[in-house]
Amino acid sequence: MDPINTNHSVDMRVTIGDLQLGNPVMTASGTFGYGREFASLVDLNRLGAIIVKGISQEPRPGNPPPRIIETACGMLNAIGLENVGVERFITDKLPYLQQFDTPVIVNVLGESIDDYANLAARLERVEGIAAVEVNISCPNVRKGGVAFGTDATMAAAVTSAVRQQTRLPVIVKLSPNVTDVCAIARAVEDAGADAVSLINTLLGMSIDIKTRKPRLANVVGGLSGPAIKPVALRMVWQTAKAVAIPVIGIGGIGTTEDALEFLMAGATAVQVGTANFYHPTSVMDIVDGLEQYVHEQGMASVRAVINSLQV
Amino acid sequence: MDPINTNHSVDMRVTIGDLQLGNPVMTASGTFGYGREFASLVDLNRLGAIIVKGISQEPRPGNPPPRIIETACGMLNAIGLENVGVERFITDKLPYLQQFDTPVIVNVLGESIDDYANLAARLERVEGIAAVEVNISCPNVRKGGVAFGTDATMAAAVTSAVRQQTRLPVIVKLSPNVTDVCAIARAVEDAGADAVSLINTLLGMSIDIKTRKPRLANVVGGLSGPAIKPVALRMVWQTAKAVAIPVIGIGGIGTTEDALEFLMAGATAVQVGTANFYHPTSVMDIVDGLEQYVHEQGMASVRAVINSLQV
Amino acid sequence: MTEFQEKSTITLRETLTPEVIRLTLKAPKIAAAAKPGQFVMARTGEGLDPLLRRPFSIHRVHSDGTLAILFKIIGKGTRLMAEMNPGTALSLIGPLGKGFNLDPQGPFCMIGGGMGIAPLYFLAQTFRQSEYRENNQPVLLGSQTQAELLLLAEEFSELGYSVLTATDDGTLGHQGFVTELLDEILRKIKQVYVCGPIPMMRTVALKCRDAGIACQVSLETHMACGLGACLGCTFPATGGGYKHVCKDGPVLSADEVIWTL
Amino acid sequence: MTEFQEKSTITLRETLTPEVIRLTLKAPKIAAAAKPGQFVMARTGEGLDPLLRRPFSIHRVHSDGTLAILFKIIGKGTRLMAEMNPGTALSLIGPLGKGFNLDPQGPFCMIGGGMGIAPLYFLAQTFRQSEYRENNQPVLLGSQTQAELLLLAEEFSELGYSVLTATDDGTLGHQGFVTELLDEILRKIKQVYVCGPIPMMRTVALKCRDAGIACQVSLETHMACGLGACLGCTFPATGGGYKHVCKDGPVLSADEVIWTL
Ligand SMILES: Cc1cc2nc3c(=O)[nH]c(=O)nc-3n(C[C@H](O)[C@H](O)[C@H](O)COP(=O)(O)OP(=O)(O)OC[C@H]3O[C@@H](n4cnc5c(N)ncnc54)[C@H](O)[C@@H]3O)c2cc1C
Ligand SMILES: Cc1cc2nc3c(=O)[nH]c(=O)nc-3n(C[C@H](O)[C@H](O)[C@H](O)COP(=O)(O)OP(=O)(O)OC[C@H]3O[C@@H](n4cnc5c(N)ncnc54)[C@H](O)[C@@H]3O)c2cc1C
Ligand SMILES: Cc1cc2nc3c(=O)[nH]c(=O)nc-3n(C[C@H](O)[C@H](O)[C@H](O)COP(=O)(O)O)c2cc1C
Ligand SMILES: Cc1cc2nc3c(=O)[nH]c(=O)nc-3n(C[C@H](O)[C@H](O)[C@H](O)COP(=O)(O)O)c2cc1C
Ligand code: FES
Ligand code: FES
Repeated sequence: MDPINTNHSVDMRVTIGDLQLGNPVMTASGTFGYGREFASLVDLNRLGAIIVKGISQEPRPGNPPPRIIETACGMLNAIGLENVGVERFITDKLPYLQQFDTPVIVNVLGESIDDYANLAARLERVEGIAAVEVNISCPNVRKGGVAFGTDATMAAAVTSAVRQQTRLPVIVKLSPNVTDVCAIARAVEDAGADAVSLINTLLGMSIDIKTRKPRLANVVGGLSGPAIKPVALRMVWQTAKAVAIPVIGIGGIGTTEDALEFLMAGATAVQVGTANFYHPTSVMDIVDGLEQYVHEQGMASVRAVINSLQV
Repeated sequence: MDPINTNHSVDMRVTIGDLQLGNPVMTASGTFGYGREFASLVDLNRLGAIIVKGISQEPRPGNPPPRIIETACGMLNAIGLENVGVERFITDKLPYLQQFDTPVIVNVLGESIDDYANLAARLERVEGIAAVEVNISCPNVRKGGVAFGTDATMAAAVTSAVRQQTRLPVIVKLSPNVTDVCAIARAVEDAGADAVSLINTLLGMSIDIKTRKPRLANVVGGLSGPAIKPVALRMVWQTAKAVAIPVIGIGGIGTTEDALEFLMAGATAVQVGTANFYHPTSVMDIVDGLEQYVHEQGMASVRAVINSLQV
Repeated sequence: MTEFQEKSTITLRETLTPEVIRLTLKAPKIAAAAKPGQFVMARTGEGLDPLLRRPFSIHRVHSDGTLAILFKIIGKGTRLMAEMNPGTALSLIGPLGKGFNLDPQGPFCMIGGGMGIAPLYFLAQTFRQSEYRENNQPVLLGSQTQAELLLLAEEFSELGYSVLTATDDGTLGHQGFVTELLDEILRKIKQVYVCGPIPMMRTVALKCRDAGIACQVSLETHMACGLGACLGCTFPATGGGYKHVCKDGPVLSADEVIWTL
Repeated sequence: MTEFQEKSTITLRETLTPEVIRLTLKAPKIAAAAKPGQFVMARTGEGLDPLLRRPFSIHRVHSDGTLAILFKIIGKGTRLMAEMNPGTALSLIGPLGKGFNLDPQGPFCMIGGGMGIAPLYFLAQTFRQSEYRENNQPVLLGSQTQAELLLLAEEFSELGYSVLTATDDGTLGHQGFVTELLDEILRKIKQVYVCGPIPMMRTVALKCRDAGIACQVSLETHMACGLGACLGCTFPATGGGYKHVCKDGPVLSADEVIWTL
């Protein structure tokens, strides 16, 4: 599990707000558990950052099964934001991650502005958290998620509430289920976000024609994986032109080529999601691949790739 | 090319406004040319309806190449609405189609409300047109398309303009690139649409990392094919609950199972798009397959499938 | 617990019926670490469709670093795998999950229905090498028809087990449910190991509960990761909430889950 | 024009180089109707990834209802096809497009670069059976290195053509561009047939224009349908607008298109 090209002395650092990352490859929330689940397959020290499963104030049991369904080059999930809650996260999950050099970013979710503010305040008092990613976009929970992420005013309100409670870098994670993602991105930028990450999942559905029932117990779920990559890349490109803060690209990234597309489109960093499931070592392959690309192109740093698209 | 089950006497008819179709399987605009292109592979008489390539008042040369790119289980297109214009459509393309029993639906597009109104008025005076499908959703042309389809007021304005010029059934084709497709659907229903069809393509993008240029000359294009099916199905299901007029399902349909999912979700009919490219006989396979399904289930008519989802 | 990702190579392909295939795969790290009841996640090809890995019980383990999986063709993933020939590479992750409790505390019985038979063979193999190596322990195997059962029944017999079979069509053994064979055995045993369709496992679980006998079930749910990360593989747990089949299972004590599903 | 959709079967697989494969396919309807310069759209597998069919020139046609395609491994579609063995089914649609003008009006020359050689062999075959069956007509073939050229050059020779070769590395024939071989021939001929990379075809097109010689080019563009329906396969046309390569071509007169691309 050693990097293929340890001899490259390539500058892979990127900066998100006050946070400096060793490289631009992170794990997307909800697809890498609390890190430990991948420890025997992935060298956690080699990641740019680890973003953990979305955390709420109280533990949540999540939705009834079935929760996941495969679709053409993608998958639908309706996990229902199952998580251990912020207190158990701090006591049971975080200590393990603190033994690594890799920054830990906590994805937070709530059903009210207060929820978000309280979570931010609670995490502010904890050592070893590098940033907060605010999930305003999860489509699986009826209250909360959808409304915040699809309305610029609400999105801004959540952002300022979190901003007021923490000095940590605040990344706001945007929903793709909107007419104008740039408007939302600008709103959260104005409200004090240090960065935006996108996209979260596209709202989708699947039906079992044998039973004539939805395949997911929750009826609708979030579409992720290679299928959504073109939509994600378009939104990242549009958003990177619309805001001055860093943009983190997410959606269907599984290879070095995918990651390069997002960086060229203007992303400062990327998150790997569904690919962690079907190819758990892809995060490391992408770190190696980017390093090799930067080296081969004779670039001074990976930062030279960012926004290098010629339109 | 005979149907597999000619002996089934199955009632496959469905009704869209005043228009009765022999079966619920149509070809999606822009994916079946003007019909003739498929004549040696598909028995045009067996289709529920043929929807031709979008027509504008004047001929349009379309976008420069490259115009199409394959993506994971999908494709991006930026054809740029190339078409022969309404007059040459009437003189050169329509007569061929009139020799078949199959209803011909004309997909229209414009850059102003007047364009749409004029096209509707022009087609109203022509024999052999069964309905008009109003494309307010094409993402490829900077003016027109995007704005009409993503704003309820504008969408309604186009719909009433067309409505006032024609007694033909008016189908309004909706864009998926919106926060709330139901709001747009209700607006065009109130403005006099006889039916809505959805979804048009999702706006996407792809980058050639070798050249660092967009793969499509137009930079962004429309994503279609199996990749988008879950999103399309979700929108059709939501829309069918939101409006009283028939909903026509489109998006990634390539098999009988796909078509059944859309009918169960509330679609009165379906359109087959990208599948015409990779499997040109799929429209006929789906007609056969639906017939067989209705027969095997002992249903009185295919209409019993519509909206049969148990949530 | 340590999982490995191995690029395994198919060394043997056996066609038990046109629908049931057994693949033997060279995967030395996984084979060495595997315990009965654990599973692997297999990638069914290079492409992105099918996207997700497929879970398969570890069916046999051999001392030459190979392991076998036994599967039925269900959909597109298993169809692709069924067409693979020796020499083909198959990416595996494993061994995954919590296997069977290997201390039955006395006489035991294994019950397998359909492809649920797969993990039981590895369990049977393992008991042969343990203190529970007495002959003629009962093994109940059920399927629709004899074709997919013949070879497997013989293989359990060869290990020294006393095999009883049941088929839906009566072509082999008892005609009817394999669970019907359990009644006479129940009072002689302390522990049941069962894997098969949910209705079958429920029947066995309830019979064991009534008889006060321990029952271990091996569950199936849709899985995206097999690693405990996606939280997709839930099964309702006794006392509220959910078990995650890939981590808490696939083998669970029957009383840990709710059988009303 | 009538197109057919045929489930063809691979009857022969030849490996010209590790990267260049020739498949012979039983597709009697398409083979019977095919004309030189036409192409087929091939589905590369059963799954949805890759989604679109791939276009390939018809390389040879045989009287037993088979045809051959010759291709290089480029991406995932051709990689899948390269692994297919005799007996495998491959869905083909064809024959598609407008082929070569079969009346060269006098002595002619064929020029093929890389896989552009594929359609020229069918053309060469056809001329053998026409009034243009004189021996020693020039055929210029170019590639990076000798490996992919050796067998093909021999096959053209066997048909009675006078083959000149060029390779980038000089391992066979002239070292350099195949277009450099054209100059001495130009004044002896009335028509050029060319297929290969765009820069090569442009060079040939311009030389022919300057020499006042007719030039037919066989173009490549991305194609979704091959049937004239998607309007994706455009090439800028002289005098404005676009040619649709699948319907107006793939063979066009060099002066019908703009070579500044
Ligand atoms: C722990 C575990 C062990 C298993 N062991 C075996 C075994 O030894 N032999 C065997 O034949 N089968 C076994 N299965 C079931 C096997 O995983 C499915 O038959 C297989 O995934 C079907 O894939 P497909 O592509 O052919 O079907 P598709 O229906 O095309 O698959 C679509 C999706 O549904 C999932 N899926 C479909 N059926 C099942 C199922 N029954 N269980 C879980 N996921 C499913 C697939 O993994 C995939 O994500 C096991 C399942 C689990 C969870
Ligand atoms: C009329 C015509 C005839 C052709 N004849 C031959 C032939 O005889 N031998 C041969 O080796 N190649 C031929 N080609 C090129 C061949 O179609 C491509 O090499 C092939 O499609 C690559 O597919 P892939 O999946 O391996 O590559 P990928 O790059 O993975 O393909 C991705 C997409 O791009 C398209 N694409 C990639 N390269 C090309 C290309 N050069 N031309 C058109 N589309 C491309 C693919 O069709 C697919 O849609 C021909 C192309 C055309 C248009
Ligand atoms: C099973 C699953 C669980 C997820 N859970 C979360 C979550 O808790 N919080 C969040 O912000 N995003 C969550 N996501 C969204 C991903 O982080 C990511 O934005 C999305 O999947 C798109 O990226 P991908 O295509 O690479 O998977 C989840 C996605 C999946 C597939
Ligand atoms: C190449 C191409 C051209 C299209 N042209 C049009 C068009 O002219 N008018 C229109 O309303 N939709 C057009 N569409 C959209 C399709 O009609 C359809 O809504 C979309 O492709 C989704 O369906 P599918 O996934 O089955 O392809 C086009 C789609 C493709 C792929
Ligand atoms: S399969 Fe992902 S958590 Fe169990
Ligand atoms: S490839 Fe579709 S029109 Fe030419």
